[in-house]
Amino acid sequence: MITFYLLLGIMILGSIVAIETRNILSSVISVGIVGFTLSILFLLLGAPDLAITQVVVEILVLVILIRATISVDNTAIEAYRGTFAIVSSLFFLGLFLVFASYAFLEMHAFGKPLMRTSQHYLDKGLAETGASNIVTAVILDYRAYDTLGEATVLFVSVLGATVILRRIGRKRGGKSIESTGK
Amino acid sequence: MGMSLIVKKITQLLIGLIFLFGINITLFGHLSVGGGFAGGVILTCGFILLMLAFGKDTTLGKMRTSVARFLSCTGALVFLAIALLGYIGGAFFLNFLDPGQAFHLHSAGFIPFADIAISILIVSAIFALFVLLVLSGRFTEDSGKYTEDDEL
Amino acid sequence: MTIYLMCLLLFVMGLYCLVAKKHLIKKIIGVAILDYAVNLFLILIGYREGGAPPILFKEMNQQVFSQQSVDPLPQALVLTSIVIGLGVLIMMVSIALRLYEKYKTFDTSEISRLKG
Amino acid sequence: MQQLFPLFVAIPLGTAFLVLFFPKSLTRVVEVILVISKVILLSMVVALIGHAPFSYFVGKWQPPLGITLVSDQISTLLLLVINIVGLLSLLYSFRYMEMYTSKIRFYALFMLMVAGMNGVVITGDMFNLFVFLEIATISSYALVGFGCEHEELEASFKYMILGSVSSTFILLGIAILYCTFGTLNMADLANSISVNGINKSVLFAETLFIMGFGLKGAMVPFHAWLPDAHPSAPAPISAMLSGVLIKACGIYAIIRVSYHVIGMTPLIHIILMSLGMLSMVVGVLLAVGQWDFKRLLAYHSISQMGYVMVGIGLGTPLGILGGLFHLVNHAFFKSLLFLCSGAIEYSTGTRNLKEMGGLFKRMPVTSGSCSIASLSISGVPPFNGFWSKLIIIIALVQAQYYAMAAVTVGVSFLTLVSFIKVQRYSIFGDLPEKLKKTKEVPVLMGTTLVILAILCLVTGVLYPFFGDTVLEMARDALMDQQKYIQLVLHL
Repeated sequence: MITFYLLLGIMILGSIVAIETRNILSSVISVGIVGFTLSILFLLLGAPDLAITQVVVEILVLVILIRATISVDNTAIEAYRGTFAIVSSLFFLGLFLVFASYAFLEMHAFGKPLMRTSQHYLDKGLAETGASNIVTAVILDYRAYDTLGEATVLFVSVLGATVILRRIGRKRGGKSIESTGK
Repeated sequence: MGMSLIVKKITQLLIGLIFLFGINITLFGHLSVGGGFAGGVILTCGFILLMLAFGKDTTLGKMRTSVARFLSCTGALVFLAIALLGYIGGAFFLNFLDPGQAFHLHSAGFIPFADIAISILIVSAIFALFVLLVLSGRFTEDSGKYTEDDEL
Repeated sequence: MTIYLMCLLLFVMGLYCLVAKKHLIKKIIGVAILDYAVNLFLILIGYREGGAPPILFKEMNQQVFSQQSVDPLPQALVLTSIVIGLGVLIMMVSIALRLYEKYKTFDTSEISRLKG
Repeated sequence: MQQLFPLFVAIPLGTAFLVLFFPKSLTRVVEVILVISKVILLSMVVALIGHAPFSYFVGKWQPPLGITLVSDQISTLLLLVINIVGLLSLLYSFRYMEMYTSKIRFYALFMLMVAGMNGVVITGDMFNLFVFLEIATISSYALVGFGCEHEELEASFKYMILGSVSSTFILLGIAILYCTFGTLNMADLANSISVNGINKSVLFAETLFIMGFGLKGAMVPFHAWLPDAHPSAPAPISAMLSGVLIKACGIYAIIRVSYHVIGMTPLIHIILMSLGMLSMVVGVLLAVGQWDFKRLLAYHSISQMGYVMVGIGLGTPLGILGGLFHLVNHAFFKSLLFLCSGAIEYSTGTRNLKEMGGLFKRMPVTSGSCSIASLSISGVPPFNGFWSKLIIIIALVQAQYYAMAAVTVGVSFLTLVSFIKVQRYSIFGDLPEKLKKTKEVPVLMGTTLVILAILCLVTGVLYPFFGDTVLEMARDALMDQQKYIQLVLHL
């Protein structure tokens, strides 16, 4: 049990570094640390499927993010929001945590899930779908419609990214219609 | 074009294994750890490694972006077609094939086919995106000219 | 209970990053941290003591398996959520790169033609 | 019909994947395919009207196990609005989008957005709702930045950050509900909650949902993205976003979750009403000072969504009826207004009201429909906006919220002032020298404007003919939580 706390602590430390470092490249690498720690945590929490997906997705994310940062102007940005904005946002975030802790009091304890519907998947999943990996049975048979949506999300985002990255958006010599109104 | 000799040599040694691993993860998704998404992303990472090590031209010789564009739409359409084929059994997304014998590769009805379709979609879509994002020559000074053809 | 709160602390840190930082890549990182936190939370609520993965092998006993395995449903949800997160991140990076191309900076205080 | 229900998602998805195969030279063929698929969708919706409510089990998995699709009168109402506005925006975009490059990918993204919204509306499962919400919003991020100019990319990025935050809030809420009740099916959740009562974790989840869906629907404390994102998009997309997306992803999701899943308590009524009141007042106050036509319309969207939220949050039968009616009306007149602003931009090349004037002589069709829409939104009889606002105000008076009724009337007056300004500066007045050569928009664009204008008039005048079949049944379905549970679970 202590391992979970330890790994979660590493994740929190990694995110603090990622958020507060001035150099963007170090910040991106710290996010990588958080992601890989998350995948170890997934493995220990009994989710090897997710661990492997998280590792490969994290590699891809790191490659893309480093690509975005490495050849561009990498100077740190000094500008902060005003102190008042920071303090008030911290206040609201703290309030959020307090409410959350009240809500968590009524949820079941860690390590004892309710398993109201999912016990059926574990009991009958192999017999009903023929897949011995119950997670696959859930994502591609019981809830395959979700997976259709998920594949579509990826398709949409890649299509959207290619649309955004095209060089010329408008015809008519590419001049934009200024949004005026001052 | 590409990286140093050491990187190229190691990539040559590893790339087959990476592709095999990706295909294995995809095909055995219903039996052990993995599935279409993880396998697809592993295959994509293989292509990305190829591209980083050998440069754009070698990789695009293996998979052109127009092919990637075609394949990603095909993958998505195949998955949708699997969903619609469920109407043979009487409902959308019904697992219309026989579950088969447990723990065998050919089992679990349409699940392996859906995995393959997803894998194709992921590989081709992210590959095309990566070509566009990294080697289009607009954000870096290094290589290549960007044409309308290269878009997905 | 404590571990849930620690997980929410991660969530809140992601929100703080979005509110306080003015760098586009930092904002993307904030969204990534938010995603990590929610994914972890989903897996934590499905954890069962012992932590056996929900994958059957030939020699396993079905009864023992269904008494020990963790909840498979949150894992399916998180798998979907990871891929959605990847998609959103791809879009964000491409928009950020385009913005850099147009404005030659990642600083949001300089990217402010719109009045909000 | 019952068997074909999932096709509401499958047809637009399939069309979107299919059209990407076509090269640029076959754009005409693509347009024909798109129109055919949209017409099929619309006829399916029409066949659904009057059909008894039913639930559809995807893959024949019984409710708590698999995903359930639910067709009741509310989803039929939303499907009707989405597909009418979708078809007309699509027809409009054939000519309008010639200003932009890569039309085919635009059409694909458009169809994916429609698929996402249809999916949100027909689903009966919390996580499935989240997934389709993401499809709709991610394609809208791309469409907002479609022009690839400075402002558009900036608006898209801002929209995207806030949209991702709202998605994580929603997912966290779903996680908490799953943790507490062990199921994701909406009806099953509703059943568990009505048996166990609302405890603190459910309230926390509801707060997260209101924040998340409120961000998607641009309720006032969370509205910052809308006035940037909606004007930046191409005009048909602005019409879809303002006319449909904020309703399907914001308002519809809030009312479905609050009324059917969690169940209304006095506290939730007050929260929803105050959110609506705030949006109504702040939106209209910010709109009055605007000179950019589309930006002004975007602020009015916030304000009009406030009316819907007040009506829905009030919770009396009349209030809900007014809210739903205003939702439909707003879809028609706001999309018409955005399309008109797009038409004016197409012909004159400007969005600034100060540079326009006297367009009535040059563009009679556009100006006429724009006037009708302005009269509708400011609540002038006999157009549709008047009736729905009247119903909401009567409902407020009946429930003895006199101050709120007075504020509602005041906001309506300010809306009228704001649109008189629009009319004065764009349509009437003197024609500036620059715009002497302005021509009317192409026939197809003009036709869609006229159809929407006729719809604005018809929904107002002919209310007795469709009100009881569509709107009142939707209201009854919304108010009966037990019936919804019965529909899915067959207890």
